[in-house]
Amino acid sequence: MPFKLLETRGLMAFYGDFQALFGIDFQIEPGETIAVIGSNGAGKSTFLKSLVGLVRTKAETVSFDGQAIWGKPAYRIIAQGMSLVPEGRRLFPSLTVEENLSIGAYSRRKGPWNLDAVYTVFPVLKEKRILPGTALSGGQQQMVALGRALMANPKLLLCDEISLGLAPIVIREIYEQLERITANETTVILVEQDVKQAMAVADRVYCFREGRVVLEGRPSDLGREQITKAYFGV
Amino acid sequence: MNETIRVERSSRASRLFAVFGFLLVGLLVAAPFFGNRSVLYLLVEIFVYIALASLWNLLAGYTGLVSIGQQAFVGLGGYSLFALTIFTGMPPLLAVLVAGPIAALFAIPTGFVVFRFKGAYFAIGSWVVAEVYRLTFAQVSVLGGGSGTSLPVEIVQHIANSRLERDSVIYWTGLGIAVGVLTVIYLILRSRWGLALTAIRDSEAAAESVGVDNYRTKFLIYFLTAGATGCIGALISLQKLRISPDAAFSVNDWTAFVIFIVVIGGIGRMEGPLIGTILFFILREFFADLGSWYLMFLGLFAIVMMLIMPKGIAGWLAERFELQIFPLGRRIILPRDKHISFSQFGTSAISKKRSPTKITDD
Amino acid sequence: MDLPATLLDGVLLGGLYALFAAGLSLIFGVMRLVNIAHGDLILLSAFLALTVTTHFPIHPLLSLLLVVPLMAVLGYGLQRAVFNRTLGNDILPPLLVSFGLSVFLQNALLQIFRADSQRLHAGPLETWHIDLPFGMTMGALPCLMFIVAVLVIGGLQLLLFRTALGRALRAVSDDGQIAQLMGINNAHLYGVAMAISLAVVSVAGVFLGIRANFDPSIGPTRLIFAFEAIIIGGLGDLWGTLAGGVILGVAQTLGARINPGYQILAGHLVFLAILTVRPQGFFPRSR
Amino acid sequence: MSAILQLQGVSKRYGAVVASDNLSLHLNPEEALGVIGPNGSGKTTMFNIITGITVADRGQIFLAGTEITRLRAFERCRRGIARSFQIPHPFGGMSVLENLLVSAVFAQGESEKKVSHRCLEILEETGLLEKANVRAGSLTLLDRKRLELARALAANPKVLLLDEIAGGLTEQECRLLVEEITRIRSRGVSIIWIEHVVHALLAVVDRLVVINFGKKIDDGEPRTVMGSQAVKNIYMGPEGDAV
Repeated sequence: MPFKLLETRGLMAFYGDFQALFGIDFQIEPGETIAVIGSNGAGKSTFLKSLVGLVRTKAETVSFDGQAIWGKPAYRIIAQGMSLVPEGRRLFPSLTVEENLSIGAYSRRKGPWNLDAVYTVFPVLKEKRILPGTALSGGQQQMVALGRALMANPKLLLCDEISLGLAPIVIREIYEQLERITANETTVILVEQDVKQAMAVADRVYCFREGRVVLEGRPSDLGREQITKAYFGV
Repeated sequence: MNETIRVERSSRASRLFAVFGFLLVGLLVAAPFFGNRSVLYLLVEIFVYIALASLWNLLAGYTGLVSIGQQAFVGLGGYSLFALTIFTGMPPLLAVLVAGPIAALFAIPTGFVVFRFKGAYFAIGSWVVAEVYRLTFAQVSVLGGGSGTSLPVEIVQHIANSRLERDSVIYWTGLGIAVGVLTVIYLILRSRWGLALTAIRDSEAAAESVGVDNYRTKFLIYFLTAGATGCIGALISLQKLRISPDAAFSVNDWTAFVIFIVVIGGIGRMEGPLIGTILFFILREFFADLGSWYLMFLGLFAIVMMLIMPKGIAGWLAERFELQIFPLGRRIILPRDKHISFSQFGTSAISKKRSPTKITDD
Repeated sequence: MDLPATLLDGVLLGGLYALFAAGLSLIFGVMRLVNIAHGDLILLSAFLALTVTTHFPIHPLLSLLLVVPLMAVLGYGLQRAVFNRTLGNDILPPLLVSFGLSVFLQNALLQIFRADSQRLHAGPLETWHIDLPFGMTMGALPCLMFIVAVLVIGGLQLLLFRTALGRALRAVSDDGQIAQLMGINNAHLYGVAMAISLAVVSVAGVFLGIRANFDPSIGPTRLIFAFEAIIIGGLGDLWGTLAGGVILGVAQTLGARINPGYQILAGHLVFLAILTVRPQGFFPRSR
Repeated sequence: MSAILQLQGVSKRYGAVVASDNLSLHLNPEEALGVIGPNGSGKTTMFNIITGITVADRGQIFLAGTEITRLRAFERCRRGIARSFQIPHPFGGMSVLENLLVSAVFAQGESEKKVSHRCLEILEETGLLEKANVRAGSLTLLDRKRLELARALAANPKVLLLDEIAGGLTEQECRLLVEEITRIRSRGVSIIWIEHVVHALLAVVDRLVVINFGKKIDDGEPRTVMGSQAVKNIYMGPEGDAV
């Protein structure tokens, strides 16, 4: 059995007193890129937030890099090498672009990523580094959010709907950069509403519906008919 | 099918309490005939705090207006009574009632200022305005300035000739105001205005978009509460026969204790202030002579309650035992089975168990 | 009425009010917490300094070496044990808890130090005067207070905008949930913010103790001055808070010149006037 | 001015982000208008501007011929505009029935007795009757979305604004929702419906509008609009075969 960078069994998540996830079994090996697809409200974002400890969860096991992380606070899980690009980017308004990037490295994990490395991948950010984070266009803000997550030198990068609200050409550019980023053995979980885009980059696909995994497999093995049925449940 | 469904406003428990309530009030009315002077004085203090706590609960618990400045209207009411009786010779008991509208008039400019604040800033802003009133009345030498003044003897005589009669008249006024305030609040909360207030408290944006005029409703409640608080202030100063800026506008007596009472008793429920007041006076009777130790304990007790029991005793009782003295909610009574008509069944409410439905949320 | 001298006194007094306000402004900026016990904590530090200077024959300002760390540790403990539990979007829990704390502190101080007013003796510092052109003079103490206020606010600005800790504090203030994604331990950071706030409060407390008599009951009025300075100066902008303190100081000294009883009232009236004209004050938060 | 609701040149910016860009739109009496567009394209802002929660920088809004641009949110509601929030805003401390009563009493200016019967009917139509006494704060997300629709209906509106109420529904629940909205239309209510679940939308609406970056890109017969190139490249979704 190859080493699993991340494995969850029976993961359940709650918002207040109603349940959002109903027992998710998921695993990912180092270097793999997995796409999680599903319609609005299927529990995709909740899954990512559960992994980093931002949502109340119950589970049989949640192990990351060989250690149990269930119930740990977010800052401990982040320090262990997990990083999330949040839905809607959510840069810090009172911080400049460069400050938004540097705060990504707050947990000071060693690795290839620093300000210069991010500026080489996203050169446009270097010119705009003293501007407030939120004064940039949607696409540029997405680059900052991605760069900020990379600055933590994560073993596992979680991306939540990075194509949201962006023009198609910008989405293509972001995904090209993502491909270059994941070339050097970074493991990525990609939550994406845009199924075609997700299938193009993923080694494996999980389809969520109403808080459950309804389909899992390699993109090549799954027919479009099967995905649409899983996606809509009809 | 649904014509057979009845919207029920009161439950068996609340009807029971209503009967008990009437009996209690009847007993209280008779109190002066057998209670001694200090018992009457204590009972008036209890009426005062029940009314003040219920009014503050209406503001903060139901409308979301957390004010630390209601002592402004207690003071305004008190000074209105003194001014009316001394300068216009108005009979003191009438002055108590007239003091209310006067305090309410002051609430208009005050409200215009403090409503520019939101949330925690509204709390401190209202405190500053109360301080302005306190300092202003300290400069009014004709009403005793900083050290305050006493009610002239002839006015005191005007209440009633013998001391016992005076105590009884003040007692009945206090009882009347307390019962009146509770009744008016109950009627407000049971009316459409009760719906509007709790809607504003729960979500201002949603309330405005379903037709509630937030600003005017909040201002109206602020205005009415100020008036009622003014009446109580007048009663307090009449009972004490003395008034001074620091006593009339005291943040500790008329706001700190009131907030502790409402929060420990249970904020956002009409039962809260009642339970809180009774508990507060029990503590005071036993521990008050410990002086600052008692106040230290009260401060700590409020902190602990807020941390472990934010809904207060009334909230805990409501959740554990479904206890509701004041029937303010609306419940529908469903026929137990769809095809059997309702009339065959008594007031059996639908089962309370929460079915674990599946949901998705992104 | 000698206007220039009054204005000068007012400006220098404004330094003390800015010191009162800086601590409160910091924790409101970082975690939207309004600490009703802020004034009583200022007094606590004055009484701590009093205890230190009665046991050890040192100058009250020197006692800060002991009082500041003590208050910082108290601040961190208070935040972690009590206030962190009350944070959320409902304003009542933190308001009520700090209200309870205020009543507790006032009566604890009353129990220990009785109600009589006390004074921290700063020796010659209290009487030195500096001669200025046009025959005006300036007290050394008020001048020192103003300088320290500017240094403290300057230091806080440096901390907030030039250091990693400051960056983290601003991030937590902007978006507490996303700050956790950066690996920030919000509970710890809130503790640090309260520690810094109470450190600043202890400097204000000692100056308060040196400048005038104090007793356990004057806490709330200091809280109100701090609050007024913040609102006049505009939310969350520390230089604005300094300006707010100065405006309040000048208003009060002008009021006191007209009639001693009008001092605090004048401050309140100027505050209310400014508020009704410009709800967000002169220096709205830059963000 | 035959339209029941008219937006003319409505614009709104939040700093660098353009939420609404010279948007003009009309809704005819008893018409159902669908609105699609990617997330963050300014659809919900349009609803906030129509209902008065947000004030537009420029532009005017007319309801049945009279201008309502300067009216406050509660006045617009009382004139017959009701909306469901995309992110549900229940009155958490009150029961489901009481949530509806607030809307019915204040939007229509009627006494509680007169309207409570109608509220019960609406609860039954939207499948919430069993939960009428439940505290709204403890409802599941799906029930909260149902409550948004029910509360809007309780206002007995002329114009009903629906914001993504089909998201997360099963096929069966979707079909029930479509039936319910068709029933509402038959009672003469005009509807604007923002929705991602395109097949539910197409089963109801007469006209479809596409909005992206705050601009109206397309407005016409639903099938032709769905087939247009503009929609194709916005919706690089599952080849639109979900249609």
